[in-house]
Amino acid sequence: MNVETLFALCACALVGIGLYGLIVQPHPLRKLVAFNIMGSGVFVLFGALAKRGAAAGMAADPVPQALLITAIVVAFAATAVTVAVLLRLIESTATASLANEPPSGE
Amino acid sequence: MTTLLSLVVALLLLWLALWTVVARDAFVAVAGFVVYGLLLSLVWVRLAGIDVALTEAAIGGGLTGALLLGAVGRLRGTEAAAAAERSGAGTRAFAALLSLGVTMVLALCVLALPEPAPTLAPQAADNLPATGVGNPITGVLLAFRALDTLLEAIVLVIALLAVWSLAPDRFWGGRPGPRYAADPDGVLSYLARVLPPIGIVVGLYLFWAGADHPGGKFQSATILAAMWLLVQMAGLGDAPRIDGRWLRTGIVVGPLAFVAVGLLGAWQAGAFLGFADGWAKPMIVVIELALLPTLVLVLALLLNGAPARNSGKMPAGDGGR
Amino acid sequence: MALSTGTHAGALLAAAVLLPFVGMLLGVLLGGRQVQRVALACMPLGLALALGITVAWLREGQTLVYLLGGWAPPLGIALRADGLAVAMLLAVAAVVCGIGMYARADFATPPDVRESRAAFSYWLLLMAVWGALNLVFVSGDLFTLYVALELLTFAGVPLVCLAGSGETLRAALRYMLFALCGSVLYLLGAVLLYGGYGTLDIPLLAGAVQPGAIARTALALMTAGLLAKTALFPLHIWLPPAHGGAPAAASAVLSALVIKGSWFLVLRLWLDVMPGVVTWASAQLLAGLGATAIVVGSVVALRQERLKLLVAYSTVAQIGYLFLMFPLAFDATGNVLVHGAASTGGLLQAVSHATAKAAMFMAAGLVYAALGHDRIADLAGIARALPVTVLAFVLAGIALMGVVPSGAYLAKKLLLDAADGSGQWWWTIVLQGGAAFTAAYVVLVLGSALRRRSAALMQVKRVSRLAEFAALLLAVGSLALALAALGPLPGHLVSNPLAPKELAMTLLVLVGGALLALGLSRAPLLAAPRPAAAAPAGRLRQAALALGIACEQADRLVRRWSFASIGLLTLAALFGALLLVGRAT
Amino acid sequence: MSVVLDVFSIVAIVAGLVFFLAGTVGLLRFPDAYTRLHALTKADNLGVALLVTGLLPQMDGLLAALKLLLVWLLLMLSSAAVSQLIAHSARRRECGE
Repeated sequence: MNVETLFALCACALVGIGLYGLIVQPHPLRKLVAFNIMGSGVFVLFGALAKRGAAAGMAADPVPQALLITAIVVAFAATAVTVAVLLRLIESTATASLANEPPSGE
Repeated sequence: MTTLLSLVVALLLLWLALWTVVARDAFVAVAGFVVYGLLLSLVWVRLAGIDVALTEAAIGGGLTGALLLGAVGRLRGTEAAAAAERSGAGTRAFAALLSLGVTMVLALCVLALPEPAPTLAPQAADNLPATGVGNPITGVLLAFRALDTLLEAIVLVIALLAVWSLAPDRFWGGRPGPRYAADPDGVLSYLARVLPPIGIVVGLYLFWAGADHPGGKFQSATILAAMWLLVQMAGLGDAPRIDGRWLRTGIVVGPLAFVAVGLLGAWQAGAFLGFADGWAKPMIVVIELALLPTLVLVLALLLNGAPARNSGKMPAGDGGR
Repeated sequence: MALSTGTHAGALLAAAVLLPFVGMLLGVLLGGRQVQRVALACMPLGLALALGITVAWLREGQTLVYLLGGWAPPLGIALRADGLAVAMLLAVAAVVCGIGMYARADFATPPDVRESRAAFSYWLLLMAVWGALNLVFVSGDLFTLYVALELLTFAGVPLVCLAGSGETLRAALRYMLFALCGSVLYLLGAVLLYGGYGTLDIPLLAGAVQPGAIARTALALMTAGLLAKTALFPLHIWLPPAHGGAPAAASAVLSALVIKGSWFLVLRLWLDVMPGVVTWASAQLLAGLGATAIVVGSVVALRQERLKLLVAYSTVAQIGYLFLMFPLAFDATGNVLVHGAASTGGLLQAVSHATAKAAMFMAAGLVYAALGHDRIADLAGIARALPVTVLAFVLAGIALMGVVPSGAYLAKKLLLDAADGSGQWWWTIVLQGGAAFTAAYVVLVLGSALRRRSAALMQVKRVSRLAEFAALLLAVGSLALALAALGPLPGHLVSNPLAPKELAMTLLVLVGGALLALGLSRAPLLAAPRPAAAAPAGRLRQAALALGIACEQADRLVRRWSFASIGLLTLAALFGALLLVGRAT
Repeated sequence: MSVVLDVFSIVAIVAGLVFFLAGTVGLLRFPDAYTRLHALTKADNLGVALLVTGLLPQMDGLLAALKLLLVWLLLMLSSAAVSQLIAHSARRRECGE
């Protein structure tokens, strides 16, 4: 098995792991970490595809790699916004619950 | 040998990801994620993506990790309450099954990918000389798909507006985060004096190298932003007021200059974001130069968070700075 | 470089995308009171641009294309505007202008401060939403579309919690996390498509895609992800609290505009990227979710005590309506999804919904501002106090019902014809039933608003005439969409609204709506139920109440995070399975 | 000559790895924050030093070698600063409890 297939398969597993965390971890921050892992899985998959596309004297297809840089920055922006909302929620309600009905005592 | 090494890296990556997702404690999970980000950079090196590796290490691992670590410190016992909402064993099993299913289907798709792989590398190689840059990724980012890069800068500005909009009304126009007290003899302020000159040189080097070698504005901006944050955390400088005129100018100069260069292209070359013959390289340099302050400011301010204090003065009617 | 940059008027597309973003950047730069001025100045300009694009499109009679930087796909990015995009560009520009008029009063910078958080954020985020939507409509590249979707989310989330209360913050956080989940799935699909076909350009992909493992997986993942962002039942986890709790001017943006972005992308994927991969069964599933959304959303809407929540839940129902077009656009003989009467109907439905829903949220916001509350039971006398507002609400309701010649009427007609033509009679029932449900909550609100009040109505605040006028304008605009029949649509669709058959249908829908309102509303609609009709009606009412409670519980269940996220993956799996096996008609 | 240099590199790098291993074992096995830090900083600094020394002969060109030295310096600086900060915060937490 070559490097790109290996990491492509690894990426598929990362997506699955991230998804699992997004579903079962109750705390929003943990969901956010899981989202980042899932996102990185997608990125690695794209990176492996770029490596597969090595041609014309280039070690990898530069288009996906350029898109990846954009995607990593967008994911960072998403994380920043989510953390800001979460911290504000904690500040104003002292909970971080995502439940429909706010926990008692509010 | 190389495949073996890749295999070890892949397994380690999976193990860390799993550990991070199932860890009991949020702090442990975030710490795991930071290590995971570093390991990921190694994966990018193995996948021949030095530029991506640098971006991943700087932004994916570094800044995201710092952001999450900062958040963990401010959870204030919400973790215990969240633990009570933990889903039952049945839900977890079902979730695991579904996630496994997604992985399986994706793996099947990976194995069904066409041979030879479709690629745009030859086209990029053919058109790269027209852009005058040597690094094909810079060529894609600033010529072929310049729109994406413009949008990316706009995404960051919008994310910053989103973060700022979360401030309590009374702190609007104030400064984000706590004011760190300087400890003149502390190791942090020592570091904040020694490191920034080196960091600025390294950052500018990465910026300059980006045209022809791996590197570029993002990696450079991250290092510069980190230096600024270090100075803030050491208490040697304060976070800026968010209504400062220079700050606002710095935030928008990048995308606005980008649009201006694009319009110049529309006039000279007949296409928005196009370059007339011989103008590509200088125009790309102009865009990158203008984007650098925007990226440094926005990345640092996104880490700083929403305004949370007024530094003494009320924002009302005092005309900003 | 001698560059070909596409069709003649293509540059207008780039201008339409850039204008709101440049306005936003200038707003950040100038700050203070200038923010609002810049935003308001952009609105007529943007509307003019949209009109210019429409004219150019009509004149050229073909899709407008613009190659950015002169680089042709697959290496470069092209902006394209077909009929769908042009219609949406125009509708969004009009709605943004209406919302701008409305929000001038609510989001003015107070006189005693240089710059206020709410005003600064609102106007800039509105510009951001607008630019992102324009980008969604004209971008011809799947990755650029991903960035546009994220832009839309980052601008939409803070609008949800602009008021800053704990409940809206929680809603915003749910929205953000769920939307992120959706966009990663979308990106995953796009990545797979690149791996399979080496391009992200929509026409190039459309020419290359074969129904195989990669295309099916990509379509299933992308569809599920986009449905999460659109908040189609059962993935509406974040919508009701978010839209119900945000300030009215923000709710109008969220409900009328933001969700249209991801809906439009589903349309693009199914109609333009992979029409040949789509199967009959998967289209049925999509519309089936829509039908469920109509029933559950409407029933729960009827059980709300607050006007804004009623409108928010009616949005859940209306989103369902937007997905009914997919099986009707399916050409069973060719096994492809085609542009035709059904897709036109769906588009018209979206445009009418955008205008009417914005008007409805505005009217609800005005009622709230005037009374200091929006309890439906205590609306008596409001029709006399705020006649223009109540008129706007009712007209918007009529526009949504699709009874008289309104935009939605034409849309419904097109969809009904398509249902008849393809023999899918069950969608006829859903289409008519949906109209009756819409009638029900208009009747419910009107019934309360028209009641006479014994004491004088206490108004806590005078509402802005301009805002009332804006709401009315959008509602009338939604009705006036019927004029589309005079232009691009075939004229035979407009039958005489006073013809006996049409009149009977209208009446039927209204009576059905009134009965639904009577049966399902939480509090009895009539103050004193007639004792004569008590016995049989009582049992019916019991059954209706049981249905209402069941729907409420179902809604609460599916809006739990674990359920919703599992639902998201299950839907992706279902779509995948139906794309695989559902090739029988 | 090159064989000698290669052998030198291999020996130095392997020795460096041994120190890393020792540091990691210390991190995992030692009882509290201070001893763990002790193990980590001492062993890892030595490990890095050996790695860099081992890699130096393999660099092509003076500039690359200088870059490597810079990396080493920065690593030393940051690890020293960070370990002191960790010790500080551990101490503050102890006093607080």
